[in-house]
Amino acid sequence: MKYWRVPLDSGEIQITKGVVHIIEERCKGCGYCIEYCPREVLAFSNKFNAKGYHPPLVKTEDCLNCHYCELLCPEFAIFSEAAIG
Amino acid sequence: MKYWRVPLDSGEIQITKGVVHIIEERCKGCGYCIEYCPREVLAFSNKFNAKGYHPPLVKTEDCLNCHYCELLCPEFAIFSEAAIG
Amino acid sequence: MKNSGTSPTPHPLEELVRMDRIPHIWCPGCGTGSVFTSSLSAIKQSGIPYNQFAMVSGIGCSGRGAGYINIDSFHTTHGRAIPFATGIKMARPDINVIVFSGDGDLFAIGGNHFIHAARRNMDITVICVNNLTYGMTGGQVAATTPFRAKSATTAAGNPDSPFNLPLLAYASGATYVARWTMLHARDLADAVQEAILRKGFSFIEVLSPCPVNFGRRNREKSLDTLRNYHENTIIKNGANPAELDVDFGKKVVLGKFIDIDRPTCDEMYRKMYWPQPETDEKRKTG
Amino acid sequence: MKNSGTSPTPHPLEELVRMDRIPHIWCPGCGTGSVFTSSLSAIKQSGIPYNQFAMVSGIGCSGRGAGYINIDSFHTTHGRAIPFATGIKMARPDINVIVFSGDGDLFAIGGNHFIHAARRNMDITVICVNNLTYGMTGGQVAATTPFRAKSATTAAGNPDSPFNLPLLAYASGATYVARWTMLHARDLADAVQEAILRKGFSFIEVLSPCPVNFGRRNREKSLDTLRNYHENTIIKNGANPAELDVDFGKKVVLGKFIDIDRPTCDEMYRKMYWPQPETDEKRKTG
Amino acid sequence: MATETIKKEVIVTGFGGQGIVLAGKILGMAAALGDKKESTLVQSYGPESRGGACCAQVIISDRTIQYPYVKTADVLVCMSQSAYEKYKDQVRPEGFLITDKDLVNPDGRRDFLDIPATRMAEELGRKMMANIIMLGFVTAVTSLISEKAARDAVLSSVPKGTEEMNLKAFTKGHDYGLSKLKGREKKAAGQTGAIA
Amino acid sequence: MATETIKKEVIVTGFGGQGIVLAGKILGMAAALGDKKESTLVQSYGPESRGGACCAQVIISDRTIQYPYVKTADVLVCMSQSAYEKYKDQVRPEGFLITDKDLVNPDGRRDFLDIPATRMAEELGRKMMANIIMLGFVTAVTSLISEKAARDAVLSSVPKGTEEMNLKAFTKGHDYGLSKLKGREKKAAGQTGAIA
Amino acid sequence: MKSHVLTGEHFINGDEACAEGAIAAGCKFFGGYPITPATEVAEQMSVRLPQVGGTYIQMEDEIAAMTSILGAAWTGVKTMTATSGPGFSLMMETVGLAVVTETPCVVVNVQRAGPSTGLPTQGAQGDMMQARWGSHGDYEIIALAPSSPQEMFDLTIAAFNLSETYRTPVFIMSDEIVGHMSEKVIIPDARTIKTISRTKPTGRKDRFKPYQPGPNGVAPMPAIGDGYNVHVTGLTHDEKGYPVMSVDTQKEMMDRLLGKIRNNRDDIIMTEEYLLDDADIAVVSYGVSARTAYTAVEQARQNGIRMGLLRLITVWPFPEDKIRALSKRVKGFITVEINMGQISREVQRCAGTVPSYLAGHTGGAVIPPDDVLKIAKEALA
Amino acid sequence: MKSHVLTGEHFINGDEACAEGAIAAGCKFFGGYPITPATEVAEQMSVRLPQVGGTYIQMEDEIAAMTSILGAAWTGVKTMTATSGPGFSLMMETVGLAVVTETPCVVVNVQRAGPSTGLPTQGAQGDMMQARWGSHGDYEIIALAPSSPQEMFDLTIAAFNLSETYRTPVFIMSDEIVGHMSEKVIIPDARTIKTISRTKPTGRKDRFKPYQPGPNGVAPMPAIGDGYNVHVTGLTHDEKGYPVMSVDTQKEMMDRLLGKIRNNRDDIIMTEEYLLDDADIAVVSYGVSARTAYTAVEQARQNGIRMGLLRLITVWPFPEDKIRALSKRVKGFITVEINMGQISREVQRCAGTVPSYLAGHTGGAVIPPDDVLKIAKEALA
Ligand SMILES: Cc1ncc(C[n+]2csc(CCOP(=O)(O)OP(=O)(O)O)c2C)c(N)n1
Ligand SMILES: Cc1ncc(C[n+]2csc(CCOP(=O)(O)OP(=O)(O)O)c2C)c(N)n1
Ligand code: SF4
Ligand code: SF4
Ligand code: SF4
Ligand code: SF4
Ligand code: SF4
Ligand code: SF4
Ligand SMILES: [Mg+2]
Ligand SMILES: [Mg+2]
Repeated sequence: MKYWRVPLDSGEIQITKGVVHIIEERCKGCGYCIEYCPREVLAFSNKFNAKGYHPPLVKTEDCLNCHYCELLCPEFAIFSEAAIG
Repeated sequence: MKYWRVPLDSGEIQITKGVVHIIEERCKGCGYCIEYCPREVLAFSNKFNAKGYHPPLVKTEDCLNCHYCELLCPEFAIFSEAAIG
Repeated sequence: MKNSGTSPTPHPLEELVRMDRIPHIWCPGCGTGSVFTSSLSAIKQSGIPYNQFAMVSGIGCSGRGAGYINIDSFHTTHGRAIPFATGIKMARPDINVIVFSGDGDLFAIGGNHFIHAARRNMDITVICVNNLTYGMTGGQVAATTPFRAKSATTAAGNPDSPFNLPLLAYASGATYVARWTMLHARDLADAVQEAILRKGFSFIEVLSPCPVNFGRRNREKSLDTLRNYHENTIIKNGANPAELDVDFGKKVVLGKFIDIDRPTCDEMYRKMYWPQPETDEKRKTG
Repeated sequence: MKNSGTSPTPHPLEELVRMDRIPHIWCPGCGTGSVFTSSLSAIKQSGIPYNQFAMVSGIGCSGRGAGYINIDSFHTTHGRAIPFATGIKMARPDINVIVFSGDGDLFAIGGNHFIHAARRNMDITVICVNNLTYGMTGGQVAATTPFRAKSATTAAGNPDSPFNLPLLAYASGATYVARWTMLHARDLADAVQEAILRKGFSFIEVLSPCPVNFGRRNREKSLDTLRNYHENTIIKNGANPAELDVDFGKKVVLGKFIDIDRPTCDEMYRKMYWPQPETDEKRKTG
Repeated sequence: MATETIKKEVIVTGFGGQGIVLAGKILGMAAALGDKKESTLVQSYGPESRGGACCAQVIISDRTIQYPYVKTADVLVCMSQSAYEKYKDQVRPEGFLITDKDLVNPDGRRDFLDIPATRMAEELGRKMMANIIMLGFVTAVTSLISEKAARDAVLSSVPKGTEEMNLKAFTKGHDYGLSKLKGREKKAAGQTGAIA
Repeated sequence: MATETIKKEVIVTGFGGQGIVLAGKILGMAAALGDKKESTLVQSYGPESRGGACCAQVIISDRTIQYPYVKTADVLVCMSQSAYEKYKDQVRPEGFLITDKDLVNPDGRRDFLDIPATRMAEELGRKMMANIIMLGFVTAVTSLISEKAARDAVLSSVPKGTEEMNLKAFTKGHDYGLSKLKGREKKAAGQTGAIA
Repeated sequence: MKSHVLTGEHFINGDEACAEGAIAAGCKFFGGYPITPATEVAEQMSVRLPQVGGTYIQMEDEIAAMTSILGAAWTGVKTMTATSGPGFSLMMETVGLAVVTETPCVVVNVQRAGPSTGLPTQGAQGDMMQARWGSHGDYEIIALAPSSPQEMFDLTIAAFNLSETYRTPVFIMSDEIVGHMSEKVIIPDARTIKTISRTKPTGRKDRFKPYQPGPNGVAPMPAIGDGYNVHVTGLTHDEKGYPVMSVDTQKEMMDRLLGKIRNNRDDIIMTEEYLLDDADIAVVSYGVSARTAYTAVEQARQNGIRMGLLRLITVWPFPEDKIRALSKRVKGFITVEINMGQISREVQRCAGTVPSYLAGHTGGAVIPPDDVLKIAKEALA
Repeated sequence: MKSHVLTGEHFINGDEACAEGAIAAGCKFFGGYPITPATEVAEQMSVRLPQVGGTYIQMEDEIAAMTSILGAAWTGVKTMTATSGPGFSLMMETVGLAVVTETPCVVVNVQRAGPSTGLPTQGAQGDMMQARWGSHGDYEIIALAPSSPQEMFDLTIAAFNLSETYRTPVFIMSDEIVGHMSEKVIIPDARTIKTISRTKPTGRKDRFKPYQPGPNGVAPMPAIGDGYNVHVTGLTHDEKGYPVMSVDTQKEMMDRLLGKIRNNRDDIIMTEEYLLDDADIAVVSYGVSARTAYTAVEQARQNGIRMGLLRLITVWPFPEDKIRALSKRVKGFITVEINMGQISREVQRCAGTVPSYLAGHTGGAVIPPDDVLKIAKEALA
């Protein structure tokens, strides 16, 4: 179920290696990026940001730079880039 | 073409003999009753009513009391009744 | 001697007409009077006591309808006949509420109320006199004016396309949708009667000539318009609502298109909000 | 060490966002921000210079959209985004006008403007954040609230049925009609881009959670809603608009339903009313 | 009449649909643009597009006209019986009453001039040009406006394509007026033809 | 304090979504209905449903309250840092500042009483009951309202079905307050426990 | 039948109290459209009306909401809607219809700071002149201004009673502060609440004229279904209700419409006075601002300034005579209101040469009592 | 490029003259909705606009018409709509948006007798106070009242110029009589017609603030597409145009909005005086009624009564100072207007203890000069 987006996008999105950036202070902790990352790259962190939410942390290096979290995040708090190298 | 309504109504409306009444002062001379009477019972008269229109006159005794003129007339100026006898 | 041209008995609909207001304001050849007559005839035929009706109109030539019927009748503001009718219906579900108004009133300024009442399946009967224009203000372009037709504000022709009203009604949730012309006087009367007697939001579009402010600009005398109604229409009950554009170039489709059952707004409200039987009692005394 | 959680480069959409207004007012878990992000992404991808866009919103949580995009943007009155957009489009046909607003704004108070703009095939893109309620005022029943759903003004459930928005859009004359959920972020972005790049009235309904004022009353956390979007939807491009009721009991149909060609309002107006070539010149200086 | 300012007040009245306001407009226009006088036209009408009462009031003066309504007219033109009934007392004793012969039946309490304008228009096949015929007549029998001014005003007021027909109608009315005047002159030599 | 009328002014403030207004409402209700005093509650909030600044102002008095706003409070309750920053100067020198221990970091320029209300609520599994815990605390450490009045007001203000849980939350806060007071009393014997 | 009036003491906000007042007054129909800060009136009515056999319907916009209550009113029931500035603006055309068709109904405006969308969650009193002049054409209107939740309850009942007595829409001009302020509200025993219902006609149905006034200038009003076959129109109409497009009929109709309010001013106008007898400065205020004014008067008296308060409970029709009478003995008027000068203009109009000051501001908060004091000091300096 | 101004002498009615004035002023967009007696403005614009490269669009209602002209105005063009009472009422919410967003546009109200549907084909001046107060919240508005078709032309140009100068909606408060009255209208050579267009910003785009006022209190206004990335909202906003929900921002914004009108009264207010210098009675009038007033003054003078006329060309902002000054030397004011007392109340407000009379009625026809004379005689008796 977690992977439901993959088949849809896999045709269009080149499987690359990515790095995901989190702008923690913007996060409101909805968990959407965590829940719907096709690679389960993300998890809630324990820390609180100033607004009192737990921003996600990057738990694996599997990010494929699909930008899905970037599009889904309601807060402009996360985005991915191609990994250099 | 004048008879176009007959087939539609003939199933429902019993063919009876009717007498058509014209309330001349109400008429605005649109000619609808004249044009669409299935039996061509009506015609424009020469006289003017007070509003300056020519109300219809009854030119034949073929009225079949179909009430169509009664429904069509925008002025409540014409209606039919069953002929007595 | 021919049958007499003068009338010994009153016109059979006089009991339903405020005779002290006749002659009405409608022009010679205006179809509104015909639509009105068919509607009165349906009310009469329905057999329902007249004090169980209310007629509501907006503003426009057709909107004057409420001013001539001799029942409780309301000539409201431009476009607002339907919310007024909604207030009546929801406060007194036993009253048969008929909205009689024009295309401009119901679908230009009043379009939103129409689609919402249809969505709720408000149990009212809406009769729209569609003369393809704003008659009363002198024939400006309306939401029903045919593409390229002339009007007082589209001297070079209407650049926009009109609504397909039955489709709009259907898409909004209307449970009874029909279209006739004023020439189809008996079908129209039957449709109005059927609409009155059934439950739910019923919409009847009636094509009707405005010789003075539409016909004149489009080189159509009223009898020409009626000929169109006769020759260039076709009756197709149950026709696909998507195929009901008014285009006399092709045939204009008439008939009853939609007639479905769905709980009405007042029914559902009572069911969900008045669980106690006592409230029905209360309402009556309220 | 894992990839850094802090950001060395700015978020790629920042150029399109009034960053000095962030954080926005949307609640945690509100889908509006997601719809907004997908829309911005489409604008960026379209390749059209940003000063050839205008965004117009009405009033509501979603209506705040215009306040966050860093292009010419207009936060108007409740329900009136479309006529405002119409004014822009007809006066400056070269501007890409995007309406970003809520279901209450566009279809309750604003319903009439919607159907008329669709009828005219006004060349604008309408993105409706449909959260099934009036979020901003605290979750009252809307014209999109499912039958029997709870709201702040229907404690015992909604007695009315909601609109089928794609059907309504189609019936009104829209030439592009699609539905996605905010979870279908990429399809949504693609649809918005397609709508921007094509001519004509384009309507995109986007289902989106309002966990605070709709979800809470209907025992649905935002992740529950997203699960629904995932599990209980089905993509059927070209589906019959009549079969698009939003009912998560059955599957909710997503996709592009309508994509047809018809001259737009501004095209037809210029064609019929500006026969002289010089007028085009004049307009530019005007 | 010898006031400091020359001021003529006209009421044209009939049914909606008869072109009453247009007749008034042409009158006022002729005075203002052709004869270079001051003139005002005000109108009153009901909600009906056809058949309701309709009235145009024209004032022609050689100085600025402030109050634009006519209390008692110098010339009253009636194109329907009901209009006649309503306005018949709003004409000065020394003023003139002009009627459509077939549509108005004056009570005979005062002198009047009539023309079967509607019938003449029907004969022309243009019932709606009765107003222009009437205008020609009024131009001929009164000194309200000059003929040239009237013709120019007709030309610039009627729909494109109908100019010729309208001028013809005007001429018909005008001729009728001239011959009527002649008849009158014969009857009452010494009275000037121009009546207002 | 020895004015003729006893009047207590309270500000409760935090984020939208924390139940600030409900806390204020229970306070006011307890005073008015339970303790039979006069009380007013006014609120201020922004357009955001969640996360915006939110403030409830309660006045409790033994005579009619006209002007319902609080200039300087006898008791200031802060449930967010930003609220604290905004209102910290609106409390009387002799008044009391009460904070949520985890959410507010006072600048130390004055004495204050704190309770980890949000954390305690999370422990209860009901984060949104932090306000009720805070209310219990406030009831215990101040003389604003009686405990019975407070409990009754909680009961009639919270959604059906959640009464018990809310009372439990109240008790938690109240107990915490009592023990806190005890601790204080020990520290500064001679000061009365009821602080406002 | 058990009473549905919630007799007892409540700690509720003004909006809720307003809804309870409506229920107590016998309101049976509410056409709503949500808007901050009036939404709670609708929400409360949506819960309460079904309990009393009434109907809540949420319409598609404020125009529809306002229109629906007129339709419902003609079925014989008491009806109401509630809104704030933007919605109030939208209702104005229909308000005119209500006035002209003499349809009783109650419209609540819980004012927020405008113009336009303004400050939706913050209070003001900026729609006071709009209440009087917002619809096109001449008319008289009744508007009440509650100063507390208790008055939201009491004056809602009064509004219904006035509305039924005079067959006219009545406005309750509240504000966000009173609407959202909670205080103790005492709801009396249902039997002690005085409610008035419109007079129904009694004579022959065929001769009945729905606009033929009774002794107080108001015509009895039949309900749909009673068999009177009324015709009701927004056009100028005669006593029969028939449209007559004439200046004379217009005058008759307007004289009746204006007269029924103007000639009953004494019955309609409610004011409250506080320490006015010896006052040098008369403070005029209403709604939440009257609470500021009251406080200012107390403070002024403590400062030795002879200030008194005229609180307008009825704002429209404006109590001109009271101001005229006061202008004979005070040295100055200060109107306290959360706007840039609305009712203060009316005070000025009636004050002759006595100076009239405004203690106001652009909205979003109450006027502090100090502002009033400062003006008073300047005025007397 | 050939001018599209119809230079020359015309015999046209007020509505048509208004449309020609709009064309001469450079109007390029008209959002319309038909209503008697304003329809001819729309009809004429529908013909004329395409000839000048402009756009006529008939919207689905007046709210849409009014809103569309705001959208169009932000593209940099001059825009207009025209309506009468019922439509004017419907436009009121959007008028507030125009005021607050400082969007220039011209709104014509050809008044008919209200309230409600009233007498649609008969004139009145019953919407004068509505023009000032019809939208919720505080604001200032500019309203001009033409007395003749020539002024319908001239003042329409003036309205556009004021609207562009002050970035504010301007009302032309005409009436059915002037709208439907035909008279000679002289349209001058296009080059001699003074037209003003809004100031465009010039500085750095990234630092631009769309509500930062220039020297006359008005901010330059960019057009959509100019690259300024403006944000425009009906919420209370700062100079950047960003919503800020605070009392202080509200005050700043409102002070700017009210100030730009109040501080430029001398530029905005146009009046005309006739025989006022030695007058015992000052007649105050505007629009068609000023023609009555003028006639009455002449008749009064013939009767030995020293009466003079103050004609308000600008009705709003109201020329308070003129009335105050006059009140020092006249024995009475008579306001002539086709309503039951609207501008007369303003006169009364500024007249101190000088009596202020109304020569008015309920609408449907002009006021006869005799009425004014009668009042004057009584006043001086
Ligand atoms: C709010 C408002 N706007 C405009 C008008 C003017 N008006 C009166 S009738 C009408 C159009 C009526 O058109 P329709 O409903 O089609 O009726 P018809 O006259 O064609 O029968 C309009 C625009 C009005 N009375 N009120
Ligand atoms: C004329 C008017 N009526 C009512 C309101 C109050 N209001 C503000 S937002 C809103 C509903 C918004 O609903 P929707 O468009 O669905 O947006 P959401 O908040 O759900 O995103 C309402 C009714 C208003 N601002 N103006
Ligand atoms: S871009 Fe985001 S969603 Fe995609 S794999 Fe990387 S972290 Fe997951
Ligand atoms: S989607 Fe955005 S806001 Fe939500 S948890 Fe992820 S980073 Fe935070
Ligand atoms: S009833 Fe009328 S239509 Fe029918 S046959 Fe007789 S005259 Fe003709
Ligand atoms: S249909 Fe009626 S109005 Fe028309 S001609 Fe016949 S009788 Fe006269
Ligand atoms: S104008 Fe047209 S719609 Fe109106 S009455 Fe005349 S013909 Fe009928
Ligand atoms: S109230 Fe609902 S729609 Fe509004 S921001 Fe919050 S979650 Fe989103
Ligand atoms: Mg029509
Ligand atoms: Mg929504």
